[in-house]
Amino acid sequence: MRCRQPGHTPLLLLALILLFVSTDVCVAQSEPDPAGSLMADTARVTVAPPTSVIVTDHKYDNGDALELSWVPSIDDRIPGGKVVRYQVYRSVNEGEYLPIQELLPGSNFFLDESLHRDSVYSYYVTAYSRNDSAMSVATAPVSPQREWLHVDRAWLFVIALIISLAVFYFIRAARKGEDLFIRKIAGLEAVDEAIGRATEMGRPILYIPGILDMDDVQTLAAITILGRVARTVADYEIQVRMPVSRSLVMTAARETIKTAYQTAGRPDSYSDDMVQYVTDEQFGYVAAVDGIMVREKPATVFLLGAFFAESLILAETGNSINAIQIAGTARPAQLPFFIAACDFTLIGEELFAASAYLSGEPKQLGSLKGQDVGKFIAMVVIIIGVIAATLAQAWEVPFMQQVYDALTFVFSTQ
Amino acid sequence: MRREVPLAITFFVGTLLIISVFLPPAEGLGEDFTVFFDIIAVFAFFLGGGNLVRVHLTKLSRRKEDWPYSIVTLLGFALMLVVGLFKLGNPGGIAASPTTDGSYFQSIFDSVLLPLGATMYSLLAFFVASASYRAFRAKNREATILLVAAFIILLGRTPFGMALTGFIPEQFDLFQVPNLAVWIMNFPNLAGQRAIMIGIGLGVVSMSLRLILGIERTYLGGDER
Amino acid sequence: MKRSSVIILSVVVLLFLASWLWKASTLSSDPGIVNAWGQAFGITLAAFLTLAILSFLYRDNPFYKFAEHLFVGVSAAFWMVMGFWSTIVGNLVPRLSEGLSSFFKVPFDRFAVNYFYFIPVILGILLLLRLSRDAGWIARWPLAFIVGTTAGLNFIRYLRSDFIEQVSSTFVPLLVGWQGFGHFLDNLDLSATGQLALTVGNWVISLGVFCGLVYFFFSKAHTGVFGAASRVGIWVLMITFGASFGYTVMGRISLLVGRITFLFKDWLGLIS
Amino acid sequence: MTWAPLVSMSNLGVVISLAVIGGGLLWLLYRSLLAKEVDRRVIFLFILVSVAAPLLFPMTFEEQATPVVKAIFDKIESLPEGSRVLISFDFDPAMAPEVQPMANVVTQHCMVKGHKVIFMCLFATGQALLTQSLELIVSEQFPDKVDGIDYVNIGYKAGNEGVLNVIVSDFKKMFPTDVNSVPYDSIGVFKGIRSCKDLDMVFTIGGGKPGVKEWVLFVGDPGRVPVAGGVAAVVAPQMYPYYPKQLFGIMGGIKGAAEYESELRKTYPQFHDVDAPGLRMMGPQTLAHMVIMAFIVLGNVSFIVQKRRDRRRKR
Repeated sequence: MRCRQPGHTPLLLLALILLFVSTDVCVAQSEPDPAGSLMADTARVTVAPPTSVIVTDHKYDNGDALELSWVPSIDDRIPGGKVVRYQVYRSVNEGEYLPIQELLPGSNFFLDESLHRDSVYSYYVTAYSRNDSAMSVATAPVSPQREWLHVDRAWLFVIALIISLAVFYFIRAARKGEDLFIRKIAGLEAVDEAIGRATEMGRPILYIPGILDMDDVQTLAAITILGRVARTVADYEIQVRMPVSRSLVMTAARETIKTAYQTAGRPDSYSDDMVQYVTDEQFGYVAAVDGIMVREKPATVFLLGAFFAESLILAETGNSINAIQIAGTARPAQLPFFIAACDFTLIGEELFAASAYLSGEPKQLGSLKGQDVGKFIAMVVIIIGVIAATLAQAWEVPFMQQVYDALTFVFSTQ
Repeated sequence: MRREVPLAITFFVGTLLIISVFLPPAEGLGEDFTVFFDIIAVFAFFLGGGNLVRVHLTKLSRRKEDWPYSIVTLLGFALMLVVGLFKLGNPGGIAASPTTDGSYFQSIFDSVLLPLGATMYSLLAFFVASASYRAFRAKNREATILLVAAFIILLGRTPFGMALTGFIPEQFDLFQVPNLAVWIMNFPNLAGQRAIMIGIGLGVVSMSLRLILGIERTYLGGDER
Repeated sequence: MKRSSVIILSVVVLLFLASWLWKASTLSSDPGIVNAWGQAFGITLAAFLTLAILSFLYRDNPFYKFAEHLFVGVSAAFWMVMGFWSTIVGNLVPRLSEGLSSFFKVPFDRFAVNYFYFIPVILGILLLLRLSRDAGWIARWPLAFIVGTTAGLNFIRYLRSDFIEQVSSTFVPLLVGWQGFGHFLDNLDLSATGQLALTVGNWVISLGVFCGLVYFFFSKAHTGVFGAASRVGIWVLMITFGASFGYTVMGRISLLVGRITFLFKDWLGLIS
Repeated sequence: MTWAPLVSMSNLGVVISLAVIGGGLLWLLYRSLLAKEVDRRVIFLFILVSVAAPLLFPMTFEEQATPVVKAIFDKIESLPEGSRVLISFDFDPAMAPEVQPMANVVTQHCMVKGHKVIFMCLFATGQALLTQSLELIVSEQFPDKVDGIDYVNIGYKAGNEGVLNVIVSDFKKMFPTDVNSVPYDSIGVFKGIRSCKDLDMVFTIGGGKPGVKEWVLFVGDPGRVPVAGGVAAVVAPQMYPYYPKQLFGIMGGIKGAAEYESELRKTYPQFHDVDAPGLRMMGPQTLAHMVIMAFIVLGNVSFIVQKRRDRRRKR
């Protein structure tokens, strides 16, 4: 297990700071009076240059960044230092040195980004006092290197791989006919009933896929669920109303409903008018949907996807017309409002599982069992992590500290 | 062809973007593809805008219910489009941002869109009240927990929270309502949020895999049936 | 139109004009204001639209319908214009064409040219084939591209921020500031920042997350011990929902305070 | 006095509107006891009145300071006259409506106690807000306070937490002059002050970055300076882990400011006539909150009555 060691640079800096703090008192005593400092304005304040300027490649990039570090000028002490700023100069392909970045006193590091792999760069750093400056030795010319693998994301890769493999495994197992138990999800059990109610009442179904575009996963989930809902709806003679707030969602939803009607063997019942674009504007869309709700009084309202503040406006209006409402979102901040105002709410993960659940196909259900493996891993890791954190903090058990460090390292987001 | 090509595209693009996270030379792909998406979305405006105009023109020509309002929509749409695309009245001309102060575009935004959006948003104050009245009832154990948690937090935000429980001495001040509210926000609330988020993370991973592998294809060629 | 509606409509129109006139006369007395008539119209219109939306709370009515339809038309065009200028002109043009860049007066950098950006243009055009009856199926290609992009990008994004990060931040010690049992008993109190409150809090976090996850389990029946844990999970979720609901109320009310302040102050001048 | 949360009731409008709301609620309670549901439009009307009335007839509710806010008040109150307090305006115009009242009320308190205050900001856009507060509070309410002797405005310096990193050990290095270019050494407030370590306390307002957290990490902890913070309401829960060790007090949102203003009015009655934006803005919020809570109670009353009745019918 690789644990991170602090480099020497911070230690060195710490030592320097300690040194300066210890000289604090005498500096304070030798502080000149105001008149003296006025005279000092005209006097030359000489300054020593930064030393040991080192340039190294920035790791795990496409060869477009270099790291520059140095030991601050010995006149850059806190407090009472003479250095007022540093200036980094850079030369590209052995050309002229140009100033590229100004830094505060105490700085000892600079990351230079947006470089080109095929050029060579050299640097020097200049320390400035009020009226003097001193430049460091220039570095030898270097090119940024490109790495092919993001080695520090190895653990992210491993975690992604384990969860993916679990999903694959159960999809395969289900395909082979292994019997899988999936518990009932109340909100999804209610879908058929809700559609049936609309049929009985002869009123339309309103389907709202959230207010974000197709680049949000929740919208994608809403569209996949739409496929299942439309498949059921196609069997009945009921109207689907789907106002949307994004043009791409309109196109995708039409494609989805059309396919569902074709599969159900009723391609003629499909019409593009089922899906209607309103506006991209959040509250403009809400105003229009509220209008549709009170004027057409749908029997069933689906609110599935990404919702923001409008969640409660829509759900309360839907409630006022006595519609059955099935809601679902993965935005934790909006869930309370759906819970309060809707009949059924799909909480977070259930929204993403809904399409698979409704399909009833074994391989789709298999993927849900794969997700459970992820949850199991999370639970085990949390138990170990909590125990390790407790023992490491309360009784300072060294082994537990190592376990804790190792776990936080593996579960770190680089 | 009609089904295989789209499935292959989804598989290729999805896999590429997942792998690119681990390959520094390809790391910029994610950003590029996000911009690609934005560009395609603007092309889609032709479909959306066209649909909006068509729906309201049909309503108008067939004299459907509420047809006069369709004139409002169409006029507002045309006006804003012309004013914005030609940057009419923009003090900075074509090079300036369309929302420069003083441009007609920005003026319409300020006196039409801003009040409309803000007022629509403010309807929440009313709906929050009607939802609380109906939903926070002690119907069963779960609903009671919901009610109690909400009530403590609400009470903690008014002077009465402190007035009612301010007498509690410092050693027990966890039970002063404002402190209890903070404790609930910091611990049980956080726990619930985390459980939901961990579930969401897994749900997205699994759904993405189903889409990339073409198991979920309702939006394309539908089921294999 | 019914007679009563005509009367109501004319009253509203008259009130609107009166407000415009009155506002213009009050504003023009302020030397700092340049275009009093224009500003007075803007404020009156904003006030009218505010009231029109609020009237929806009573019931659907012609004024709400007017405001709604205006909102839809104007805002749809607003976002299309913004999309055109910021995405097409701002992001696409400078990457493809120097001529167009100089036409739109956007800065052009030779090194930023990237012909890969023809991909979205082609996909965008394919998407428009949706309008054709025969070639409509090609529109599925750009859709497939978009679905692949969203799935691929969010796979890692959510794995990191919602799974890995939330798991690792749950490694909390079950004994906070532990210095032995005696010390614990000596300092035992129920103050909000005391050892006990924080310790119990961490127990709640770790057990809460654990039971919450049990609730989300799909492939195991929620019975027995498992069922009990899942019930605790629901309770934790209910506290979360109740607390977040209660916490948000204040922010929602302040939105209404903002609108009413606009009406009383900027429009009617009732309060200073 | 635990009760009597109403302080300014002199106004007839206030009395009438409260009577209307209270009477209406009582009538609804009577109907709920008969198991009648309240129509949503009635609820809407109550919300509208409870927000509009306090705006028309200024209505303030006396706030009881919570311990986190009281700690700040007590600290400033207990410091001897002439103590050095630093107030940092770390917010931009977007955050200002929610957090500026806190900055103002703490400034008022420091001025009335006769502390010497150093004003600064870490947000470039905070400069204008700082000037605005100084004019509103110091110039108008404390005209005898002298710039440079009783307070100083050293303004904005770029560098975010880098600025803090320097001033924790040396003020002059970062702020050689104040905003009016008066050199550091001729500013009376700074006499005997080299760095943040010499300050008696720091109060920082702003939940962004850099903000309260950075002050704690870069100044409070390393310099052992007492730091208190004021943040927007949504950020407040994230600050509690630092209380009370690293942050001796926290003010959250308008409510925090209102509590402080209440406390200030209690100790210094002369502030009763001065505008208290926190209390003023809390008026509609508090009233609407209480109306919502009343409706939750009403909902449960009619629910319980209904349930009883159903049970009796079954028998």
